[in-house]
This record gives sequence, C-alpha cells and structure tokens, in this order.
Amino acid sequence: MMKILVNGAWRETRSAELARALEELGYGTSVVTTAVNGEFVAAGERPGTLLSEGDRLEVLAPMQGG
Amino acid sequence: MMKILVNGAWRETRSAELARALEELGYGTSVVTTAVNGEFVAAGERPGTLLSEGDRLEVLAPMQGG
Amino acid sequence: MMKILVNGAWRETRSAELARALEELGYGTSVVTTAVNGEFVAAGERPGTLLSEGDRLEVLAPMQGG
Amino acid sequence: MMKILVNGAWRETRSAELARALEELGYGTSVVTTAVNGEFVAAGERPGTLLSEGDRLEVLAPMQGG
Amino acid sequence: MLQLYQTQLTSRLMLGTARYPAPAVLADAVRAARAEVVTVSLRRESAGERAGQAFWSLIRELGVRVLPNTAGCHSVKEAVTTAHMAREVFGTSWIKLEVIGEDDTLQPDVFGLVDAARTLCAEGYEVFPYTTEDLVVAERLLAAGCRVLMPWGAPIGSGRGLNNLFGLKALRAHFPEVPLIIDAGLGVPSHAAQALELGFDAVLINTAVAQARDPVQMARAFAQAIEAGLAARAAGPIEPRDLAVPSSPLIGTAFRG
Amino acid sequence: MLQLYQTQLTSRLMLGTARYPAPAVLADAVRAARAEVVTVSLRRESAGERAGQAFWSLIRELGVRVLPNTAGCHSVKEAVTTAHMAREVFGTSWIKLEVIGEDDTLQPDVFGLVDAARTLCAEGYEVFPYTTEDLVVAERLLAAGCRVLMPWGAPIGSGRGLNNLFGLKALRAHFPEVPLIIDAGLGVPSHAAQALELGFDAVLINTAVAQARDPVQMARAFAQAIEAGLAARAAGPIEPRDLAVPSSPLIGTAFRG
Amino acid sequence: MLQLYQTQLTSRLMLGTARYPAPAVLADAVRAARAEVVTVSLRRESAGERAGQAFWSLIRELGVRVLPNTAGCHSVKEAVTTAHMAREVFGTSWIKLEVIGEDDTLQPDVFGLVDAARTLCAEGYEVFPYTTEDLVVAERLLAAGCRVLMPWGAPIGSGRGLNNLFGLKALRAHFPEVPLIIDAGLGVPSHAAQALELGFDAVLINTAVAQARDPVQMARAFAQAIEAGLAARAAGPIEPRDLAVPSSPLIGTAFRG
Amino acid sequence: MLQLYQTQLTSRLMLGTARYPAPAVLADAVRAARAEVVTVSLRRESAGERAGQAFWSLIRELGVRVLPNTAGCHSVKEAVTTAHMAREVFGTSWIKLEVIGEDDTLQPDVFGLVDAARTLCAEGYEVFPYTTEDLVVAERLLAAGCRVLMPWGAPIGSGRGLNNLFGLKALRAHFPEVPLIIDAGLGVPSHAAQALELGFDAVLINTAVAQARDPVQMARAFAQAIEAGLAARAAGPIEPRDLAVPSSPLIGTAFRG
Repeated sequence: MMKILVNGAWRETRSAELARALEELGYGTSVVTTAVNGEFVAAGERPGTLLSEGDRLEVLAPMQGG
Repeated sequence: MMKILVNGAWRETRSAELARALEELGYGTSVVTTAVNGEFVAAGERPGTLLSEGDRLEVLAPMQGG
Repeated sequence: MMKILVNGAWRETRSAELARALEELGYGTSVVTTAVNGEFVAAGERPGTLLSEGDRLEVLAPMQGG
Repeated sequence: MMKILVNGAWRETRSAELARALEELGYGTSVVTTAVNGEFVAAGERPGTLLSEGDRLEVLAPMQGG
Repeated sequence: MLQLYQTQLTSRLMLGTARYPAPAVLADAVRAARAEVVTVSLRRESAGERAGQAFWSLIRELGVRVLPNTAGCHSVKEAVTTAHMAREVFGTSWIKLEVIGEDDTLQPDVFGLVDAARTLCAEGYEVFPYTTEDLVVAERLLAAGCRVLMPWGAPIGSGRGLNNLFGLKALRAHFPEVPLIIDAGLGVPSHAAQALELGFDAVLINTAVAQARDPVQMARAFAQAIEAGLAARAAGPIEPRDLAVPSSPLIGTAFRG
Repeated sequence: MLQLYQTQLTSRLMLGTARYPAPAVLADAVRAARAEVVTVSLRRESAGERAGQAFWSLIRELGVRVLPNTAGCHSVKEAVTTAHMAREVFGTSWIKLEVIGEDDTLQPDVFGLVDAARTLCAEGYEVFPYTTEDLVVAERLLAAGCRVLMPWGAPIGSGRGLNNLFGLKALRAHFPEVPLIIDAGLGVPSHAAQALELGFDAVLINTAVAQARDPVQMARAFAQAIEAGLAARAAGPIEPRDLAVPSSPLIGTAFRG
Repeated sequence: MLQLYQTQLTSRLMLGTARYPAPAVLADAVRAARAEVVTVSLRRESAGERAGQAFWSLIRELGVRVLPNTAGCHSVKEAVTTAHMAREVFGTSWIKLEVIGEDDTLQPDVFGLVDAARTLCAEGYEVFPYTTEDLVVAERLLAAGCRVLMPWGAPIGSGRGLNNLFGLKALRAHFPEVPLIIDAGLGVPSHAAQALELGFDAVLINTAVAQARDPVQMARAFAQAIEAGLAARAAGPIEPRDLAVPSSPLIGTAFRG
Repeated sequence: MLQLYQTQLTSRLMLGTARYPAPAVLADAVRAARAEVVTVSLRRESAGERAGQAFWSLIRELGVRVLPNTAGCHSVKEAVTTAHMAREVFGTSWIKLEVIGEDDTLQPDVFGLVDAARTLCAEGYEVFPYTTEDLVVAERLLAAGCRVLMPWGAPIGSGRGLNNLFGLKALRAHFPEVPLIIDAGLGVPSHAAQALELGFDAVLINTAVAQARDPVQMARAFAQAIEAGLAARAAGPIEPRDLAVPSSPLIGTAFRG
C-alpha cells in the first residue's frame, strides 16, 4: 500500500501504476486528465507511469468556466 | 389686384377670398394648410375668409422632420 | 385674551398690537423680523399693526444657512 | 588620424586616448559624461581608455527633461 | 407594449424623417427600423415644386403613424398655430411640441413649452413635449395635461449620447409611470440600448440614422440595440461592483495543495 | 465573418459557462445567444460525484466549439500544465490563457502571460491571452505567436463596462488587423454594443448573463446588442459634435418674414 | 476683482454657515477660507432660547458681508416674504433666491424662481438666483433683472462635483460677461478648482467644508484650490490632446546612430 | 513630510525642466512652484555650443535636488547606460527610469522597465520608475528594489488628467505605504489636486506648466492646488451621495403651519 495525495487529499492505493491506480480510485470510465507532481501525464502514458509514495496526483475533468 | 405676402414673398392676386386665391396661386389640388397673419385658417373656412392688402399668408405642406 | 399661532404653536396674548404682543411673548430685545398671515410686517409698522384671533404670526431671527 | 563617430557624426582625432581625444574635440572644460560603443566610461577611466577606428563615442551633457 | 395616449405600440424606436440622402433611403430605413411612428413637419409649399405632396405620398405608403412636430418654433404662438395646421394636414391630434429657446443648443424653452402644452392639451391635443431632464418642468408638463414626455439625451444632432446621466436617471426614478421617450442627441446604437436599460420607454432617432454612411443598416442596428436594451432591463442585470468576482469557480482549483 | 486562427465564426458573442443557476439554463442561454464558442475549465473530479462528466455531456450536446481556459492559474507552470491537460480532455488546441497576478482585481500577470504564451505558441497551441489594454504587452504577445488578443473591459465580474476607454481605443487603433475580443467586466448589452462600435471584433460574456435574473433573456439581449454594434460600425456612424445641428431643415420654416 | 452688483470682492470663495460642529469652528473656517461673503438664513426664534441672537453676534464679529438665502421656500410668495424679512434683519438688499421645486434633489423650481426674481428685482433687491444650467432660464433671470447667477454644480450636499459639465460649459460660453457662481454639489477642492478653470467666477461651499472631519483645514484647502483654479485660467492652460507629446526634447537623444 | 528613499521633502510638486519658452522662465517657474525636485536629462553636447553647460549652471543656482531621467530610452541597455552617465554628471543616485515601449503614447515598456529597475537597484541606484497603473507591474518593481513608483496619469503631454481613475485608485489602495507620484498627463491644477485627494503622494508636472501661456503663474497655481489636495485628504472629505441633503437646516423653517 502507498499513500499519495489525490486532488489534495491523502488516499491509499495498491497499484503503483497510474492507469491501474485511477481504476482503483474509481475513475475507471470517466473523462479525466491527469498530472503527477505538477507535470501533465497524457492518457496514453498512464500505463507506463509509476507513482511513488507521497506523489501529488491531479485528476481533473471538464467544468464550468468563464 | 391685391398684394399679399405669400410664404414670405410678395404676390399679386385678383381674388380676395382665400379659397380662390389659393387656386389662383397654383395650390388648387395640393394638400396644404393655411394661416393668415399668424392665425390658422382651416380648410373649411377658406371659402369665407377674405384677404386684405398686405396680409401674410402661410401655405404649408408636409415635410421631413426630426 | 386672544389666541394666535406664533411660529406654528398656539399662544395667548393680551395685547392686540403687534409691538406689544412681541414684548409680551418675550421678544422684547431680540433682533427679529415678523410676518403676519404670510405678509411681512416691518419693525416700524409693528406699533400700528393689530392682530386678530387666529392670526398666524412668524417671528424669525438669523440662522445658519447654505 | 582615426575616424570615430562622435554623437552620431564622423570626426577625426589624432589621439586614441579618450581623455585627450575629448580635449582635442573641444570638450576640455565641459561637464560631460561619456560612453564608448554603448558602454559608460567614467571620467576617471578616460585617461586609460583607448579608442579604435570606427568607435561610437557619446558625449552627453545636462539638458532639460520632463 | 408601450401605451402612448390611447395608442399601443410594439416598437420602441421612433424615426425622424429629415436629412436622408434620398426619399427611397428614408423609406427603406423606416422599414428596416420596423418603426411604427415617424416624426414629420410642415414647411412652406411652393406651388410649382409641390415637394410636400411627394413627401406626404411617400409617408402614407409606409403605413406608419405620424407624429408632427413644431420644429423651428420659437414662441408659444408659433407653436400653437403650427400644431393647429399640423392636425389638419396630418389628421392626427398627436403633436411633438418643440419651443426652441436657444439656437446653438436647440434646447427647449421650458417656459414657452409649458404654456403651449397647457393650451394644446386643453384643446384636446395629445402632446409629446420635447423637454430637458428638469424634474420640475416635467411636473408642470404633466400638470398641463401631457401624458408622455420627451426629454433630450443631448443637444439635437450632437450624437453625444445621454449627456446628463445623473439627471436622466433622477427623472426616470421620479416618474416611474410616465412614458419617457429620449429625443435627440444619441449617436450610436449603444446609446439607445443604454436608454432602454435605464428604463426609458422609447427613443426617437433622426440624425444618427439619416446621416450615417448607410442609413438603412444603421436603422436596423438601432432597432436591434433598442430591443436588446428593453430585454436586458426585463432580464434583471447584475449590479456593477468595484472589485473583481471570479466567473470560473475557485472550488476544485487544481494545484492547490 | 471573424477568423480566429483557422476558424471562421459568424457570431461575435462568446459565452462563459460558469455561475448559471442550473445546467438547463446554461444550455438555453447558449442557444439564445446563438454562441458558437463557449469557454470551459478544468477542476478536480471526485470519483463518486462525477460532476465533470455530466457537464461535459451537456456541452457536447450543444454542438459548440469550446475554448478551455486556465482560470485560477497564478504561475506560468500551472498555466502551461493546465493547457496541456485541457488539450487532451477537450480535444482542441485553443486555449484561453489566464495567468492571474492579483486576486482582488483578478488582473492578468502580464509577465507570466507572455512567458506562458511563448511556450504554448511554440508547442502549437492557438493561444487567446487574457490581457490588459497595454499596447506594449500586446506587442509582446503577438511576438510570442498569439494571433488573437483578449483585453479586459474591466475587472472580471465587475460589470463596469469599458473602464479605460482611452486605452482600449488606442489598442484598437494600434493593431487594426488583430482580432481583439473584449473579455471580462461588461455588465449590460449596451457595453457590448459599444465594444463592437469601437471596432472590437467580439465579446466574451459570463457573469452578466449567468447572474442576471433571467439569463436566457439576457443572453439573447447581448446577442442582439452585439449584432447592432457590429452593424453600426459597418454603417458609418456620425461623429459626435459639441453644438446642436437641427434635424428638421430650417429652410422653408413658417412665420419667418 | 469680482464685481457682484456694486460690490467688489477679492475672494472667490463664499461660505455657507450651516451644519458646522460648533460655532467656533464656523468662525475659524470663515477666517481660514478668507471668505468675504457668507450665506445666512432665517428661522423661527424661540423667545426663551434666543439662538438666533447668538448666531447673529458671531457673524457680525466676523466682519464679513452676508448673503441671506430663502432656503426652504417652495413658493414665490414664501420666497418674496422671506426676502423682505431678510432685508430688514440683515440690513442688505442682497438675496440668494432659492425656490425649491423638488425635495429629493432640492432643485430649483425655475418657474417660481423667475417670478420671484422679477418681483424682487423690481423692488430693488440684488438677486442671486440659485438655478440650473439651463440657458433659457438664465436668459429669463437676466431679463428679470438679475446681474449674477448661481447655477448648481450638482444637487445640494451631494458632493458630486460638476455633474453636467457639458451644460455648465455651454452656460459659461453663452454669458461671458455675467458673474456665474457655482452653488451646491461640490465635494472636494479639485471640484472648485475645476469650476474656476472653466471660467466660473466664484464658488459657494457649505456641506463640503462644514461636514468634513476638519472643517477649518478643509476651508483653507478650498480657498487655495480656488485661487489655483483662478490663476490657472489666467495663465492659459494647455489644450488636452489625444496622443502623447514628449516633454523631454528628442533632438540630441543619445544612442541614435 | 514625504520620504523618498532617504530624502525628506516638504513640497509635493516636482517640476520638469523641458519645453519652457526661456531659461529665465524655467527658473522663475521653479521658484514659483516652490519645487524641491526638478527632473533633468542628458543630451549630446556640441563642443561649440556648450548648451548643456549653461543649463547645468542654471539648475545649480536654483539649489534644488535633481532627478535625472532616462527619457527617450527604448531598451534596457540604453536606460542602464544612461543611468550610469547621469549619476556621474548629476552626482546623484536618483534616477527616473523611463523605458519607452511605444512612440505614439510614450508609454512604459513594463518588461524593459522591470529589467532595468532590477539592474539599477542592485547597483545601488534609487530608482523612480515611470510605470502604468498595472498592479502586477508595481509588485514586480517593488520586488526589484524600487521604493517609489511613478504611475502615469495619462499619456505624456496629453493634458487629460487621471485617465484610468478606477485603475489608479486600485493602485493606491493596494500599496498604501509606497510613495506614489503621478507622472505625466495632467493638464490643469484641478487634476493635480484630485491626485492628492485620492491619496497620491506627489505629482510631477512639465508640459502643463512649461507650455502654459504664463508658465510662472501656472507653476504657482499647481503648487497651490497640490497643497489644497493634500490638505483636503487630511481634512477628511465628505462622501459623495446620490440624493440631495439640505445644507440649511429644515427645522424651524417658516410658514410651515
């Protein structure tokens, strides 16, 4: 188990791989876009991206904007 | 013959009656409205209205306006 | 005794003459100017001016103004 | 003799040393400040500063300003 | 719907008919503006030219209501006689009452205006007085029998827009029930939209349309802007603020620890 | 037609999607505005709520082009990363670049803005920078590769209209060929009409529509006013004058000797 | 020197005497302002209090000329009677004529004003009418015998400054020889300076001084600003321009090849 | 007292020295203004004319502190070199830093300005940057080491007064402790008074004085207006209101039943 900061809140995840971690966290079918430690990680790179303890993961989705 | 001021210009007219004078002056079939010496004379009163030497006759018609 | 409206309030006065009434009302030595029933009464005319029951007397003095 | 650009105009000078060149150019006693090729040269450094053919020399003095 | 005396109108744009490059342009502008009311005037008719007859035919073909004015009148007497003559020739009791007091600014002579309004209202005219933003004058005009007021936006033909915004707002606030039509001085459609946004009921435009490079397109633009201003008023605009308020919600902003 | 990068647009009104009372109202407002472009943003998605998914479905059903923003970003790094993320999720290279420099006025940090614009333009983004009326900043943004500028009218959400008219006119005059879109600070349709009359190419509205009492009617009003302003610009407005010019011709005036 | 009827004045600042925190503050403010004229009023005197007597002593000690007003009068009759009473008690034929037409804006009733002015001028009063910027009203007041006009800057006590700049400039231009004193509505010294710069002859201030946190210092500030405005007018100010003109000469600029 | 870096000043009026009709007029204007600081510049000296020598003698005789500017500089390099040269010849570390970004408006290039300020502050200069009202730029200049800012009122020489009042008020509010000197664009003393009333610490004037018909009288007028504005700020002005407040008390009004 690993602790990472998901959208500003501490969460635990078993998988270190970003793609799996997202499924585990419940984002399996959502249209989202991700950044790890402030760097964008494209959808295609999620399978090969490994998370480490304490990483900051942003999972963003479309929202209203002006 | 009598001299009257028609729309600011001296004109001569044989008839002293306003209705006839208007015809004489060439306004026979026109849509006009008249004033004599600054007083409105309605169309219906033109036959009975007598002009005197030096009278000021205004013959007005529709125009552009703002 | 006579009732008159002095500056909007009912007052009683024994004297019908304006000059005396003013003294009676306490304005003896004051710099004031007067009107009776909306008409100015100059200081010089106060001795000869007679008040009647119900008259409206204004007694005004200098004030702040803009 | 060497040609240099003094305040935007070509001038000839015998001396390659800035301090002497200034005297030669007629600025001997004036309150001026200098730059060579866009770099400030302080008064104290003028004696040791050598000019080369084609150098751009600015000789500035106080003026009106807003 | 806007009620002016007994008449119900849909359009909030009245159009003046003067100063167009050609009669056909005027006609097209009136149609483009979807105007229901146009202002007209009287002038001396030359027996030979009969210019007035042609103009009057043109206006009648447009099928619009006419509002005759007393433009150029500087006295009560002139204005009242002109109103009498206008009623006869135009067949309407409506009269846009102008009593001009000063030739540089063409501003109303409010004294003559109230006098003439009193006379004409008593004679059964439906008077549209061209006035200033002065509240007390407005009160007198209403007391004289006027049921509509036409305050100026700015001097006629100046194209400056609503010059005394504070005064005009006070006028609107003071007479919430009286139809107020901004007459004169507007230059561009945004001026007209602003007038409607502030609660004025309608706008009369002449120079800004007639003297535009393309009067027909400009007429259409004013019509749209006026509809926009009316709709905006009804839609409840936001209040201006001094400080900024983010339009994109800040909750859920990324990269915030 | 307005060309923004390779895209041709008919509508001059872009709509923000934030702060509406309900999603259905937003959808109706976009339709009423006949907007072809709406701005959108990104936020943290909760796995349980999936709020973003619903919003995104709504927008896709509207069939409009989206312009994602980088709202809330205070640094170049945040703005650039947000742009990367936005391109992926929204499938567009358009980015409305906001780098906020001050939280009270939400005004652009023009230094960060130019830096971020340089980076993103180099990466092939089509950048719409939210900027001030500063001419020199504009020059830098164009040098960075921007082909459209979005100067503010007034602080975001303030509803004040075109605050620095002199500065905005100078900006328009200085860059006659660059599409300039007024972004932020407008309150009522007359403000938007004025922007188009002054030659600005389009307007982005959010708060003034979304927070109106009736956002749908207000959206329609803005659309109309903007069309009016655009048409007025093309129709060649009159110049404002200081003195009055009579609209009713004085030649032929009655009672004049 | 400013001539008002037969009186020559040096100071261009007239001071109202109402609303000060204390009589001593008023006295100090009058001295700080170097005012030569103060406005005063009449009120009902209570025999017991004799408040008016104390006030009148204070004013007489100041050695200034008084300009009695007819504040609060809503009819011609009231205003005329008040003028009669004021002449007796204050011993001056000067009268600042106010006929109030509307209580929210305390604006002049220009009809009553002209009537009362006609009556009082005929009786030998030297009338200072408190009026609007209306040119036609001004013409009537002059015809009635007034030789000085007191147009409002803005509603009394509002502190807004010169509200209708265009109208006030037109008034000034129209009557170049008539002494015009801005009365009411100014809030800060820059408003007063502006009035003098525009060519107005003097300014009457009350609320802006009396209700300042430090009335004495504010009185002095107004006096200075008014002198500055008068001097600036005489010194021939530059004309405003649209584009920048360098103040430092460009000829001789360094580093220019 | 106003503290600018280590210097305490009494006068709030700085004067530019350019564009006067004659040197003697400049000298008289400086004295009339009671200025303690004048701005000066550098230009190419002709060995024959020695114009600079005469000017410099004149200034030294006036006994005022000089603030050299970098007028005409369009790059960081030019501005920095000019600052170096100015320090030598004028014997002061003060430098009014101008990096011009656009020749029509002579507006600051805020990018070059911040760069040059950073360099010069690090070298020990006391930098007075000529800047816009942009808050974020101001923040950067302070971070660069500036302890005084000189925001423009309007483009140099335009005489328009405080063009972006909203932006300038925001700047003042945002940096309550930083000395802010309005530089450029003022035309008449009322503009300067207004600047002080709004809390700006001082004003730099050149064209409005030098190009007035009578520069000496105008200098005196600006000095007075600035003192008035400063005093007014301290005296606690009234707040502007929308509705009228009677200055003459209504209690005790006569003829009221």
